[in-house]
Order: sequence, then structure tokens, then C-alpha cells
Amino acid sequence: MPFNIYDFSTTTKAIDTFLKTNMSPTWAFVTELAIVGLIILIFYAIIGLYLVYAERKVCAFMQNRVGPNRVGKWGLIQTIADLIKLLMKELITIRKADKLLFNIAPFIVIIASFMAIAAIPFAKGLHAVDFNIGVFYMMAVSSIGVIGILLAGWSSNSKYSLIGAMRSGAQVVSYELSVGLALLSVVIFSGSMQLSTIIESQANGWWIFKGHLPAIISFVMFLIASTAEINRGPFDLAEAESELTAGFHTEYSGIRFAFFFLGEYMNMFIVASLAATVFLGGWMPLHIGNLEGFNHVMDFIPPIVWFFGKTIFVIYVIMWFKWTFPRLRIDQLLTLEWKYLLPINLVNIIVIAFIVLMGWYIK
Amino acid sequence: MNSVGKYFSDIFYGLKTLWKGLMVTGYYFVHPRQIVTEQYPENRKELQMFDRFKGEVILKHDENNFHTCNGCGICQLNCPNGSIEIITDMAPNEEGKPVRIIDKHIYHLSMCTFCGLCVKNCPSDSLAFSQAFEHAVFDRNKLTKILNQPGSRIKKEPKAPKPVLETAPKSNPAN
Amino acid sequence: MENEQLAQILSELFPASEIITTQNPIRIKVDPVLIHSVASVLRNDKRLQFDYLFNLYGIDREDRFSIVYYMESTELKHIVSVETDLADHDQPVVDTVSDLWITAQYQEREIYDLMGVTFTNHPDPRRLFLEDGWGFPLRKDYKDDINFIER
Amino acid sequence: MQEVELQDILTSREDGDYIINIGPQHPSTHGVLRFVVSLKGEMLDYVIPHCGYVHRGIEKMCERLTYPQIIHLTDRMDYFSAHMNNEAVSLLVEKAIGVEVPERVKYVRTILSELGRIASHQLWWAAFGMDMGALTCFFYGLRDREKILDIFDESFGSRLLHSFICPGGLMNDIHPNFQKRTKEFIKYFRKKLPEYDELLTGNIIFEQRTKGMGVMSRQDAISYGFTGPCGRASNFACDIRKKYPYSAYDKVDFKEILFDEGDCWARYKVRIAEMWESMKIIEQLIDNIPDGDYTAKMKPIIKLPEGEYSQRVETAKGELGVYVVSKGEKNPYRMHFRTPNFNNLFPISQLAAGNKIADLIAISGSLDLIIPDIDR
Repeated sequence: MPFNIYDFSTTTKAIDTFLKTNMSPTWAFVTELAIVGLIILIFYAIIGLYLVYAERKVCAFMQNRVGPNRVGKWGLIQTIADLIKLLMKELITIRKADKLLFNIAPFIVIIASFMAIAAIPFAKGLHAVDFNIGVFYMMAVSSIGVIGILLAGWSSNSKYSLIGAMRSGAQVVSYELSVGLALLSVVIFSGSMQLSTIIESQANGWWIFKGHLPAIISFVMFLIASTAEINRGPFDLAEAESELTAGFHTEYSGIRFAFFFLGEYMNMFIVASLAATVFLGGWMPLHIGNLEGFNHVMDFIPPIVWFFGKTIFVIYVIMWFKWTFPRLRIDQLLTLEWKYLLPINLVNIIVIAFIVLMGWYIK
Repeated sequence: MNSVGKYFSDIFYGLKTLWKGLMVTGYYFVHPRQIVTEQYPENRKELQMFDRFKGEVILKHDENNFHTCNGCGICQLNCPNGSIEIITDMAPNEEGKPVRIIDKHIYHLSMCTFCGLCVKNCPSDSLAFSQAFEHAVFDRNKLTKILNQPGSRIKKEPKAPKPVLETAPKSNPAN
Repeated sequence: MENEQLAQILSELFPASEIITTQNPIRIKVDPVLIHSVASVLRNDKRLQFDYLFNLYGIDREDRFSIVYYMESTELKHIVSVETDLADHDQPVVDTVSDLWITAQYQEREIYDLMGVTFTNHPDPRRLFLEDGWGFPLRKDYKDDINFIER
Repeated sequence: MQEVELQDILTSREDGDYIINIGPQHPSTHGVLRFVVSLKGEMLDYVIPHCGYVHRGIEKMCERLTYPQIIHLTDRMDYFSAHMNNEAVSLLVEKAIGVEVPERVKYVRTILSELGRIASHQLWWAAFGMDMGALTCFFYGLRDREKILDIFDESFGSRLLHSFICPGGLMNDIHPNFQKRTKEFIKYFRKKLPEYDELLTGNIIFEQRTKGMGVMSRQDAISYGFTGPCGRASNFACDIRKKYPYSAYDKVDFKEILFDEGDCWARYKVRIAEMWESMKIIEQLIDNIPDGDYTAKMKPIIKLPEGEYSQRVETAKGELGVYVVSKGEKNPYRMHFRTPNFNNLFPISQLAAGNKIADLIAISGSLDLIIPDIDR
């Protein structure tokens, strides 16, 4: 396979053997952990900050504005300036708030997204951990975040926060079903829960093309449900600015607020990269049937570019939703899930199972 | 069967309407030329207010530092919220007769609501609005202005003063 | 309906009240004791049907208060204004008409707030804008040494 | 019935009701208005509006000012209908002293009022969209409103508070560019208005949130004095422009938009349709502005003869009534403004009760409340 030239596993293997020869195995392991942790931390911060910037630019262009353009060229370091401002702000603790829970809530949100990012395959071999139950792990970890939101709302001693948190709880619990079912469709197709295997299975075509209409339906379902799960517009009821001022993070300030804010954007990144991985082939290049020449050219685009290209596309779609649609009401939100998404998803799963059984998909 | 049909037609109708909305924002996203933002401090040089813009009240002075205000106090009377105070003085004119002149024409920009009654009703046409619009200052006292420039005097041959509180049509300088 | 016709009906229905002017809008003066009964006749009579109370305000005439009601019939397209004089300047009291027109409830609260006219039987007799203990600013004898600037 | 209800409310406050203050500082009350809201989960138990945070005593201030000076205070009641408020006082003064203003003035006043109405509805659309969570609407609405504000800026030197229409006519003649720019705007806005429909009106989420929400029956609307687009959405023909035409409204052909439903959706549709109607009115007048003076001959000091005067006009929000008691002085003895928003605010307790928090925001947005107009 030509894309072996971009295989990161050789690099990581080399580093591994280098460390193992120079240190005791325990220390080598610890050093590897430290390196991976550091890389993820830096990556996290950069991605988070630039997603905020991207959101502001995207919405600005949609609204006939220019967006941030003062700090740095085209305002590129605007969000870093914002971060410095947030770091320097006072951390206000509310009287009669539950201090412990109030303080740990933002950390829970951020830890959940940290854990999820560990399982994302960025390119061939560029993986922190490659679980054999990767999809399941992502689902489990991303739902820890809602506990942070619930705690934040409950411990703030503010009525607005509490309503926001309760809305968020109801929303995440119901939409998780649809996210899970939508992901399950690809699991059925590929016969594996391991993310790297799912990507390998898309070498001759992405699942969204190979799986015919049912795969497209589950991709759309996944987009809708995951937008809802990460509390973004038009499903941003938990922080509904015009109703609850800021929802669950009304009472947070400074870096704690920044954690929530960053967590939200990172969740968006995780969801987008999961969609890219599962439905759009992850770091796999675009291959069309037997067009050898075309496929060969595509192979020379590095997989990391493919991965980020697809992720950014999905992120753009999610942003596009937010800046176009009005917000749903809580009962409409639940109607959408229980009356439309869930039944369609269930039928879809059965159809997919049937297709797989009969072997009607493109192999 | 009817309700099943309605269920699916609802879904397609909904998707269609959502797609329409997405097209509007999508159109503007790929047409950055339609951006309407004014980049304020950068365009300060070429930023031109309309000539009738009510920036702040000024007392018109000509190049020889003459103004036409005789201190009649009609602007002060007309001002609804007391932004104008006039302190007059008596000074002998060239024939030696004491004549009323203005000592200070005080204007409180902080209280002004830009209704334009002082400019409209000035019988000697000596007040006008300037196009200045950057009024922010750090000291509130700076918003109280003395409109007559130091050393300025009333024009030697003032126009025949019109009757008091004339509101008949008058030619508009902007035309 | 024409004003003369209307005036005839009104004088027929309310012999005790006096028609001040037949200019547009026609204005009748009613004793404050009768105001609620007059209002309910105006509201419900088939020939009048004044169902839209578009204005209600009070006037402090220094020796007495006047409450003026402006009503319109959306069916028959005529307007009447009803005036009532409250002779007691210190403690003016009049019946509410808020059971006939809901809008009166709030306009009466405003009058109470700003003029100190009390409306009996009012369902929600609280002040509307100002805090309790404030004077009644629209009265002519209201003084506020801090916020008034004499010129 | 109401008495019992209110008593319940006042007493039940103690028993652990989940009470939230929406306002005075809240993004969707558009100013300093406070709703005291009791919740049962997401559902509203009752809503009590509290106003008075920006009460400036305009009626009291008017008692010390002359009539030309009062004009600039009326700007500050409903600042999006500044021209119409000015016009109300001007018409009253002209009627009282028996001055006939030139035809040119009437035409210009009508055009200005309609431009003001479009601008007001554009801003309402923008803010309503934002209340519903469609943040992009806000910028599209303001973008188009800017064109009108530029027209205003060029002619009157101010963008929001014009004080341009004064007793006797206008403060100034209109700018030579006025007609050209207005026609350009109409051409531009006829293209942009369908975009509003595509972005928000057709949207299924928006449709479901507004249809059948906050229904006001015709009877209640009349009883509450619910005027303007809100009243017309409940099939209450309350348009003063039709009923008692003033200025040049008797010379133009326009429809009074009436809807039967009385819900948020109808209120929304009325305003969108009114923008089309306003453009039609302006198109009929803009080319036919007669030549002449921009003001009638007025005495230097305006004194109203003794008596009581009233004038009703239709602002963008509803019926504005100006009521003056004069003792023959140069300033009024008592001046009262029957403002549309004051009467449009209070039905919200009835409309919102039993719905959800999000509906309260939708309903208050559809009423198009301007707080300084409520408080005066």
C-alpha cells in the first residue's frame, strides 16, 4: 500500500526502541506516558483555541462581518489574548455554593474530553491508545462530561444554572441513544469496534458511500444527535443565552469558565473526528473504484491532512447549523429524539443488519 | 396509512425548510464581499459625517475670529434641558455707548440632547452643528465648553437682527 | 354613529349626567359614585357597545381631581369620553372599572401610582412604577428638592 | 376571578415556589424589565411583569416645557418610532391652534413614518430571531436597518432620536438626496425581505415554536387594549391610519393586515406583511412630494387655547394617544401619553402562563416591547 510512506508507527516504534534501550522498561514507559501526555495537552490547547477562533470567523462571515481582526494578522492570536484575560480574572466563589463540587465540575468536563481525545486515530500509527472497543470507549467517556455539567448546575446555588443543568441532563441522556445507534451501524458494517480496524475497512471506499442509503441516514442521524449531545446550537438549551443567560455556567468566572468553554469546543472536535473516522474514512484517502491514477494521486496526500480535512468539514457543518437555526424548545428536542431519530435509527439498524447479512454493500 | 405518510412528509418538509435557511447563511459565507462592517479607527481619515450631522453645537467664527452672537439669550431660553448658559457683559462700542456683548457662551455637552432648537431659533444665525463625533473624554469637566473663542469679538456690522423667536422658513445652509 | 344621535342616547340613559361637549369626541360628566354603573351600561348596551377603553388618565385640577375615560366601540365606530370629578383633593377615591375592561386595571394602577387616586375594588392595588413611600409625582403640589431643577 | 388568582399568588410565594426573576438585566427583556416567574419544572406557573426601572416622568417634565421642546422628549419614549411620536404631538398642536400644514409636509411626514415603521420592524425581526436563538437574524436585520438610518442621518443629522417633525411642519427641508436614497433603499429591501422568509419564517423549528403559542382572542385583545401588529394578529382592526387617517394616509392605498389566529406566528406574519405594505406606501408617495414650504407660518410662541385635546396616531408598536389639558399657557397643564407598549405588556401574564420558559421569551419577543415606552 502506498500510504505506508506516511506510516507513523515506524516513527513511534523507533522512539519506543530508543527509549527501551537507554532506560529500564518502567522508566521507558513513564517517559512515553509523559511525552504522549505533553503532546496531547499542547495539541488540546491549540485545537481548542483555534476552534474558538474558527467559530468566530465562520459566524462573522455568515453574518456579513469580518470577525476578530485586531490581535495579530487577521486576529489569529485573538483567542490567546482572551485566554490570558480569563486566566487573570478573579475566581468568584458563590456564597452557599457547594465548594467542592463547584470546583471540580469544570475539571470533570475537561477530563472527559481529554480521555476521549486519547482514542482518536489521527493518522496511521498516530494513536495514543488503540482500544479494541474504541467506539464503545468513546461513547462511555464522552458521557462523563454531562456529570460535570450536572454538578456545575447543581452546586452553583443558582436557579438559572440548575434549570440549565437539568435540561442538559435530559438532553444528553436521550441523545446518547441515537449517537450510539448511529455508530452501531458502522460497527455492523465493519464488524469491529476497534477504530483502527474500522478505518482499515474503508481502504476501498468510505462507509458513507459503501453502505448506500442506510449509511447516509445514520451519518445524518449522527450529526444531529451528536450536535445535541455536545450542547451546541440549535440544541444549546443548556446554556440558552436568551432564556437562561448562560445556563449551567452562569456563576463561573475566569479559568473555570474557560474550562467549560474549551471543553465545549473540544467536544465538538471529538464528535467531528469521530464522524470523520467512522463514516468518512478517517485518515484514509478518497478512493474511487478502479481509477488507479486518481487513487494513486490521492494516496500522496498525507493521511493527517485527510483526517483534519474531514474533521474540519464536519466542524464547519456543525457551526453552520448553529448560526442558521433557531433554538428548539425542550419538548421539541425530546420529540425529535423519541419520535423521529430513535425509531428511524432502529429501523435503519435492522435494515443494515439485513444488508450485511445478504452482503449487499460494496465490499 | 395516512398518518405514516404524514410522518414522512413532515420529515421531508422539515429538512427542506432547514436546507433553505442553510442556503442563506451559506451564500453569505462564500461571498465575503458583502461584508458591511466599518473598520472604525482605520477609516478615521476618510470617515466623513453627513453635512447635517448633529455632532455638537458650535459658535461660528470666521477667519478673523469674529462671531455674530450678540448675547440675546434665545438659545438659552429654547434649550429644553439647560445645556446652554450665556454670561453677558456690557462694553462700549466705537460710539462710546455701552452695548451688550457675550462674555461666555457656556455649553454643557453632557446635558445636550441634540434637539436642534437653539440652532434653529438663533436670530443672528450664529450657532451651528459641527461634524465632530468623538466626544469621549476622561474628565467630565471637559464636556462643559465655552463656545466663544478667546479674543473673539462680534462682527462690526452685524446683520439687522430679526424679530425675536422667528420661526418662519429660513433658507437652509445645507441646500 | 353620529354625535347628535349618540348624545341623545346618552342623555336618555343617564339623565343625571351632563353632556359637556358634542364636539369630537363627545364628553359627558358623571358623578363619581355612579361611574361603575355608567361604565357598565356603556360597555354592555346594545346601542353603545363601548368595548375598547383606549385611554384612561387623571388630571390634578388643584382643587379636585378629574378622571377621564376614552372609549371606542369597535363595532359601531364611535367614541365617547367620560369625565368624573373627585372633589376630595386629599383622598380621592373612585370605583374601578377594571372588571369591564382589563386594560383599566393597569391604567388605574398607573394613576394611583402617579396621582394618588385610590380605586376601590381594584384587584391589584399596588404601585406600578415607583417604590412604596414615594410621593405622587403628577400632583401639582409635589415637591422634590433633589431632582427638580428650577429655572 | 382575578382577585382570587392574585391572592393565591401573593400567599403562595412563601411555600417554596421556584421563583425566578427574568430581568431586570436579562438578554431577552430588551431593556430593564423584570418578569417574576414561578416555575413547575419547565412550565410557568405565573408571570408577573414589573416595570418602572426607566421611569423618567416624561409627563411631569412636559408640564414645564413648551410645545416645541416637548418634541424631543417624545423621541425618547419609543425610540424606534421617533418620527411617529413627534408627529403625534405636532398634529395635536396644529389641530389645537388651527394651523394647516403644507401638503409637502404631510407627504414627507408620511414617508418618514413609514420608513420608521420599516426600521422598527426590521429591528424587531432581528431581536426576535435572536430571542429564538437564531443569532444570524440579528445581523441581517441590523444590516438592512442601517440603510434607513443612513437616510435619516443625511436628512436630519441623527440616526435614532431625530426631533425632526415639529409643530408647524419640519425642522428643516428634506435633503436633496432623500428621494433618490429612499428609492434605492426600497429597491434593495425588496430583494432582501424574501431572505428573511427563507431564513426564519419557513424554518420548521421556528414555525413549531410560534404556531399556536400565546393565543390572544379578539375579545381579550380589545379588552386589554392590545393594539398595533399584535392586535391586528388577533383580528382587531385597530389601525389608526385606516380608522382616522392623518397626514397623507387618506391619499395612499394600503391594506390593513389582519390575521385570525392571534398567536406568535400571526404577530410575526403581520409585521412581515406590514413591511411590504409600508414599502408600497412609500413608493406611492416618494415621487409625488409636492413643492412648497417645509413649515407653516407659526407664531413665535405657541400657546394652546384653553381646553382638552387629543390625538391618536399609529406607531410601529400600536396606538399612541397624546392627551393635553391646556390652560392657555405656552406649556401644557397636564400631558398624558397613552403608549402602545404599556398596554401591550400586561397581557403577557395571561399569554405565557402554563407554557414553558422558552415560550415566555418567544411571546415577549413577539409583543415587540420597548421598555422606555412602557415606563415613560
